[in-house]
Amino acid sequence: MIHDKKAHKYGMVIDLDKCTGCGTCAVSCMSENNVPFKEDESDKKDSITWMRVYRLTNNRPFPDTEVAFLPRPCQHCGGKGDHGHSPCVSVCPATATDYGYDTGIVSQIYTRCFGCRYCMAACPYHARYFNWWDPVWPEGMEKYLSPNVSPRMRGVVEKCSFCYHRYQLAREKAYANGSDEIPEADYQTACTTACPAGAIVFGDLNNPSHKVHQIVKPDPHPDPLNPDVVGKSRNPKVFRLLERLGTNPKVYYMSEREWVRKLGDHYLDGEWDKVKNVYGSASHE
Amino acid sequence: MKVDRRSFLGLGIGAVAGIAISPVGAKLTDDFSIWTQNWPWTPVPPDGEVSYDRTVCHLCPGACGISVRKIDGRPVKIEGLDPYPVNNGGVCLHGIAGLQYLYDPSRVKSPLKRVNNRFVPITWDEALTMVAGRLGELRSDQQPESLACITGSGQGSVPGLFKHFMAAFGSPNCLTMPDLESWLVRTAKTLHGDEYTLGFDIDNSDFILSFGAGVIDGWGSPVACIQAMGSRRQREATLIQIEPRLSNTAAGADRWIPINPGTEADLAMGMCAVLLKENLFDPVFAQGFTGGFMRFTAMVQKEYPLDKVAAVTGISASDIQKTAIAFAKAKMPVALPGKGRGEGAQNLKEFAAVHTLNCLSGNVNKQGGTFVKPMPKYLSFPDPLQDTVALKGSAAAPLAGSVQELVTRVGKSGESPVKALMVYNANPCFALNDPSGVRAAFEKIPFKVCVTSFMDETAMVSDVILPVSTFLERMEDVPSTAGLAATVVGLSKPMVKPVFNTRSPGDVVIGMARALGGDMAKSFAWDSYETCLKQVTSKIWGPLARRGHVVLSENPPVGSVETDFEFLAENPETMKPEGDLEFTLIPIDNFRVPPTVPAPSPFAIKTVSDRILKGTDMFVEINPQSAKNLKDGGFVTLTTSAGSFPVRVHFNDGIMPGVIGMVKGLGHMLDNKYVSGKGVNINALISPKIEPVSGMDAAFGIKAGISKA
Amino acid sequence: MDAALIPEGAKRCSFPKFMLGIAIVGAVLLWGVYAMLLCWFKGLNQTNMNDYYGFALWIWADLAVIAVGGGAFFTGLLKYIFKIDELKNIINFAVIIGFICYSSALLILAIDIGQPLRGWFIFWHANVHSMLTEVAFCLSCYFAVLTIEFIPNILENRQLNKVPFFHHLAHNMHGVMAIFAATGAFLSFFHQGSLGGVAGVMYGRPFAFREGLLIWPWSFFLFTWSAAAFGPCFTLLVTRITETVTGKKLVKDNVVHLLAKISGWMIFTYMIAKIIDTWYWAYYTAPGLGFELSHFYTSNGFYGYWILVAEVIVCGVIPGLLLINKSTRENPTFRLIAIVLAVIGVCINRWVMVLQIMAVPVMPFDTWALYIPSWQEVATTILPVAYGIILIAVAYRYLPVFPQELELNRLPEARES
Amino acid sequence: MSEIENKTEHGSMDGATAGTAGDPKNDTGLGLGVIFFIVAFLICFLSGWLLFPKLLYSKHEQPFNFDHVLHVEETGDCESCHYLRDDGTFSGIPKTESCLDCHTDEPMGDTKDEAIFAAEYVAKEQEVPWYVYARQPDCVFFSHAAHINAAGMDCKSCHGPIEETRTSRPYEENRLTGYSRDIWGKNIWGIKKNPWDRMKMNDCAVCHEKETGHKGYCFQCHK
Repeated sequence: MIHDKKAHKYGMVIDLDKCTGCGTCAVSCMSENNVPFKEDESDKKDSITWMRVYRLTNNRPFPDTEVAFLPRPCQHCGGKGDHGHSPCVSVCPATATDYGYDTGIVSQIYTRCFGCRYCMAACPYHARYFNWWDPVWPEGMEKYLSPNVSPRMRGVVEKCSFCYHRYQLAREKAYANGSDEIPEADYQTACTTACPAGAIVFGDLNNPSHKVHQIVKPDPHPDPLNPDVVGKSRNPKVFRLLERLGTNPKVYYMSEREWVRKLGDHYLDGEWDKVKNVYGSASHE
Repeated sequence: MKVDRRSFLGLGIGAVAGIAISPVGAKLTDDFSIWTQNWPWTPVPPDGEVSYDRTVCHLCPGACGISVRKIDGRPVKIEGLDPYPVNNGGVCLHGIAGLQYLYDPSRVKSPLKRVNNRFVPITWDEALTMVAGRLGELRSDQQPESLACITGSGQGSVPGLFKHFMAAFGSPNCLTMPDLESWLVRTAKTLHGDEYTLGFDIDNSDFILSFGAGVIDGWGSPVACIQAMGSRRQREATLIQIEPRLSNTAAGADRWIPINPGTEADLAMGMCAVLLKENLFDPVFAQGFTGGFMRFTAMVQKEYPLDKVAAVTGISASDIQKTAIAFAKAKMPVALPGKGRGEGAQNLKEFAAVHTLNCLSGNVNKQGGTFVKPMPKYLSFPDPLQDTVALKGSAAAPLAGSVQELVTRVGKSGESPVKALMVYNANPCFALNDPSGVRAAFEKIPFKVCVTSFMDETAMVSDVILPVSTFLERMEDVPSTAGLAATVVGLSKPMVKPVFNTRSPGDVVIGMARALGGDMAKSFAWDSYETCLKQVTSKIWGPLARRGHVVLSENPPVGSVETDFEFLAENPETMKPEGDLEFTLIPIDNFRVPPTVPAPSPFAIKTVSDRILKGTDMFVEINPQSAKNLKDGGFVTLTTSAGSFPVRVHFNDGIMPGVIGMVKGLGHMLDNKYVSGKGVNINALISPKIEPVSGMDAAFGIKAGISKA
Repeated sequence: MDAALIPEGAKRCSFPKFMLGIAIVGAVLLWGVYAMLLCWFKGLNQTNMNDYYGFALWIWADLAVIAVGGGAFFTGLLKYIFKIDELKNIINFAVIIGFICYSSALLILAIDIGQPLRGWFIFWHANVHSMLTEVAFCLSCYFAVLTIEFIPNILENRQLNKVPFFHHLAHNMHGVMAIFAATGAFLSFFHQGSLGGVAGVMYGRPFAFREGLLIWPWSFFLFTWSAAAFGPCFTLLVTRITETVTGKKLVKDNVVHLLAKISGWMIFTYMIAKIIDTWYWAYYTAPGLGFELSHFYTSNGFYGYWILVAEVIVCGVIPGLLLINKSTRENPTFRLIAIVLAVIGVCINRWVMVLQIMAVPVMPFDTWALYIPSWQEVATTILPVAYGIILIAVAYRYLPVFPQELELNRLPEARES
Repeated sequence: MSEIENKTEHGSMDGATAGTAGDPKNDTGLGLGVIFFIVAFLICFLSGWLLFPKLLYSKHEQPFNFDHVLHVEETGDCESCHYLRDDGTFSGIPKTESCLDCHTDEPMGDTKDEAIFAAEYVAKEQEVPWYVYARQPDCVFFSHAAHINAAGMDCKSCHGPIEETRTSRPYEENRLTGYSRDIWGKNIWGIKKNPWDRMKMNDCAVCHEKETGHKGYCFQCHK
């Protein structure tokens, strides 16, 4: 069933001009996915936040300073050439994470993971988090835990799953309705539905009727300048994080502000001016 | 026969061989692997049937509709309710974290009384009897007016019950904490007379001139505001943000105009002067201008000439002129008062001056404009039965016009004029400026009852704590206030049975009144709060219970409103930060840190940036240009006339040189390790300063010094 | 007291003196064991690792001990396959050092993983695409090979050798050792390489990423090469230390010179390859991804160009040249300097290929992440050193590790160690 | 070979003879060794097969017997009690409330089991703490809808002929893992005669591979 159907490719586009940095996506994610918390969460390098909101600045002095916020879930990389060899998946020694070719979603199986953390080393987005502690909820608070996501134990890696359990439930619902199609509205991640600014759009990048496809207009052809890169956006305002590495994330970002778009990747002196108006890959064939 | 080495060898090999071809090895290997995958201390949440239930969030004045996902009746997730007239599916982090408040470690689990500085659990009957005994003494001593009451918000049937209680008891001293709504009501009262409040239709406005209002930083009804801002670009509406610091709102605005802290009122007056000079005010709306308009016009022209305002505010004269003209020429302009969240210490002059801009623009009671709307009147309490004691007490002059004034008065007096105090849904010992002064004043009050869900700073200094259910455990009407164009009354319903031995606050008030007996009990003849709620909301109860919410005054007020300029024409003094130190310390309202009640949830604290809080260290923002010999991240001592605290500096280019910004709402001291002891409460660094014309604390910021620790 | 166990004719220090030494080192070992137990029972929160430093001191220690333990496979390769017979005089010791290094590496790995009881999933549910899987398999197999190589030496203990079975076993094992040496060399080529591959395949980390041949990044080959080059230096260094501690000459100079010469040429050729690799990476690979070289070596408080110079020039090219040149190679002081520099060099290389990778910010708005290990990490890293010293001491005392010992110390000795 | 080794080769010959086999006097030793071997082998072999499974699993009786035959006769099918909810999730074992569609706190029949149900659970408004034979661990997401609706499978394929049972067999729990014995299977060697005999991950994978051509990705069945 997986192969004889057209595969989905779930992805996201986040409008950084709408994002207010309020943090609702992060909390919605924690609440949805049974993410624990501990006494001190101010060390952001050991604080599990599947969805983390970064603060970007244009580094100009007062009063020309500008600020933007960038929410960063797992990028669900397709890997070089979008063949499914994500940086993290290919390195996991115990097959505790895999690339779902039917959805494009990168999994993480807590009961399989034994905590070598190679995937974390391989991920340039710091989207993967390690359970340095056993999660402990204050007395009684474990009553709010959701049965749809299994709580983790100490010593394993976890990360954003694009709320895969919502896909599972949407699929069950579709089956119960005798359908094979999952309507766009039936599978939305917790951050998407929570965002009060409506900055996040989620859906199937392969499905032209989905809003995310319409915004991103992913180019199916490899970038002629860098054949590892597939699925560049044909929308001039849309970019991906560290696109040049060839990780092929399925999370796209959108901004009217040039300095924000430029902060999505590294450019040598002068390179940005050459590429800033080049978008998609077919456009300069 | 001799048992030798070889026999043992045989024994050993036999045993190994026997085990080897039995299933023990394979099975134990597999089981061992499974054993290491399921540790007994990792919780396994029980599965079950999914259901969704709707209610209303009361964590802030926003009053969003929320949907609670339950598994076999057990709430597991809060989401935004769609459709709902306030938030249309949106929700904020605090609402989502609402479930954490249910099981918060600092919840009060049963009624408590203080014995030798420790709290001892008592039964509800004991607690109510004790409260009634102490309060009854005041009435039998013929001084019911010495009971004071502080509530968080003034709206809704529960604050209504407290007012009802105070009236029946015979005390005029019922005060509310200074939230945005209370400022708006005061502003409306000053300019338009009693029984009005203000609302802003930022959803439809095409030009929003914000005098520091953190439209996406928690001002007003936060989710509704963020949604309005989310659609702003599509609507091509302009947002101009005037404040000393590049807040998130400023960062998202079309233009950020930095202004010297504390001079917003002067700027608004200056802009009024520009509009009046250029004749850019709406003549039709001006027909409603009554007292003092001419005097006001003359005064602003004289006292607020452009160059003077430019010098005071630090904004160039041309910017002021251009902005004022752009505002006046916009189709649907709105000027927003209320710095940050718009609550706490603000000042009436600024609110009035900013709202005067709205009045001059004439975009009042129109779509995309400012609404001068009558106070919601959906509640109808029966008149309280007042005996002679009550009548006499009620007639006494109120002790103060604001909570801060009351605290100051008690603090200064030898023997407290307040003999007993009830606090509900408020945490003045944390949220007011100079909290240690507030605590000292409270210590003078012989008897304090705290009606609260959490053991917060105010509960800790109380004599009796009456624990109330959280918003997810109780039924209550929740009117949206917070500057929305239309008032929405939502009905919150219990999503789960009370987790602890708590009661709904309405039942607590009724219980207290009944325990007092006599006419007090007769004034509270309801058998429960639910009956009371149905009766007092009888005008809207039907649709409220059926739909879960009612939108009041679907038809907004139309036409000109009488506007009185007397107050501003007197040119009251602008409330500037006090002191003569080098820097100005201003509070920052950060969306992720709720400012007052309840304290932040563990999730909310988790999202706080490490440039605000690191471990227990508090950061303050400072512009690197004025940092001199300080190091980014270094430890410093921050000193004001009110106190001195060790903090760390965070270099932020987005704050005016000379200004120090500090996030408000941290530094709680609660029995909750996830929240407590983190950072510094900025209020402890600010001494209150009463604005004479309003009686309110107007100390938004204060002069401060900073030195290497 | 334990005279019956000491190889015949060999002089050893008195038993109490020996035990005193063991006790001192043993105390350090126990400290390490305590830290290890803390990590196992309380979890990895005992370390200063974090989500930016998933790999840290331990992985460096792993890579470093395996690199310096490379002397075992390379010496074995030279002795048994290339039939350089002089090396039989140092091969026992090389094997012991290798055994210590590899057992330490496995122990550190067992501490380093979050769920140690599930560690075997790496074999059970292996992902063949992962370099770490290759490492785990080859490492374990090679450790088995090293154990097999070590056994004959153990069986040569005076008492054990009296048992005819052990005697014959030892004899026969020596006979087939070439097969194991070949297997070991083969396995080592792979796991040394895959340890290099661990970093090289991380194409999300431009500081680590290297192009390569088929599935193997260049770092794969560089790691194998460097282990072969620097491993013998470590063998020589430990031999030298053992000689100093025991006060005896244990290996003849010609053997030392030979191994030093081979090592010197290996280092020299490795450095050429390394310089080409670094140059290619700095001028093509990284800029192709938008990174200036300066991105990796500036704007932080620790990692500067100095580390590149230290690794490549001071601790790479210089020891290589010192060991190639006959006069400096045969001068004990210069040789010692070269050997020490070389060992430091390979350790710096492994440090850079683990910790600097973690430190370099990749997202343009991210910042450098520096890290200081916790005492538990330091203690568990010193633990293998203490264990190694004890094992060498015991082996030296009771086993005929150095075949030339008796010959070199035949004269009526005045000294005692 | 080292010189030391060469030396010891000569010195140890006398010791070697003692253990050499072939001394006819020691024949009984061999016989005894064989007997010891056989005895040890049998003990271990039999305990491995017979005693070990007994020790490994603890038995729990269900709160009371449930007669599936009777209920199927009354309701006609499985789905009346074990159904897919509207949202596609599976209802599992009915709650007491659902039983009250037919039952009351007065027993309908005269079995002891129904009396227990009525008195202990219906009257006291309690849920019956059934042991679930087919319970998968928390990390597993199993979609009944996918198997029933999409793949058209019947209950029996995985659960066996449960509708033919008149009594509830004891629930056996693995002392080490806490899993139901049904997961590994009744057969201690793990041999499968029927498709429902074992329900480990590999059994899912084998069937998926056969039916869909692919074992499935992790997240298809894990959460």
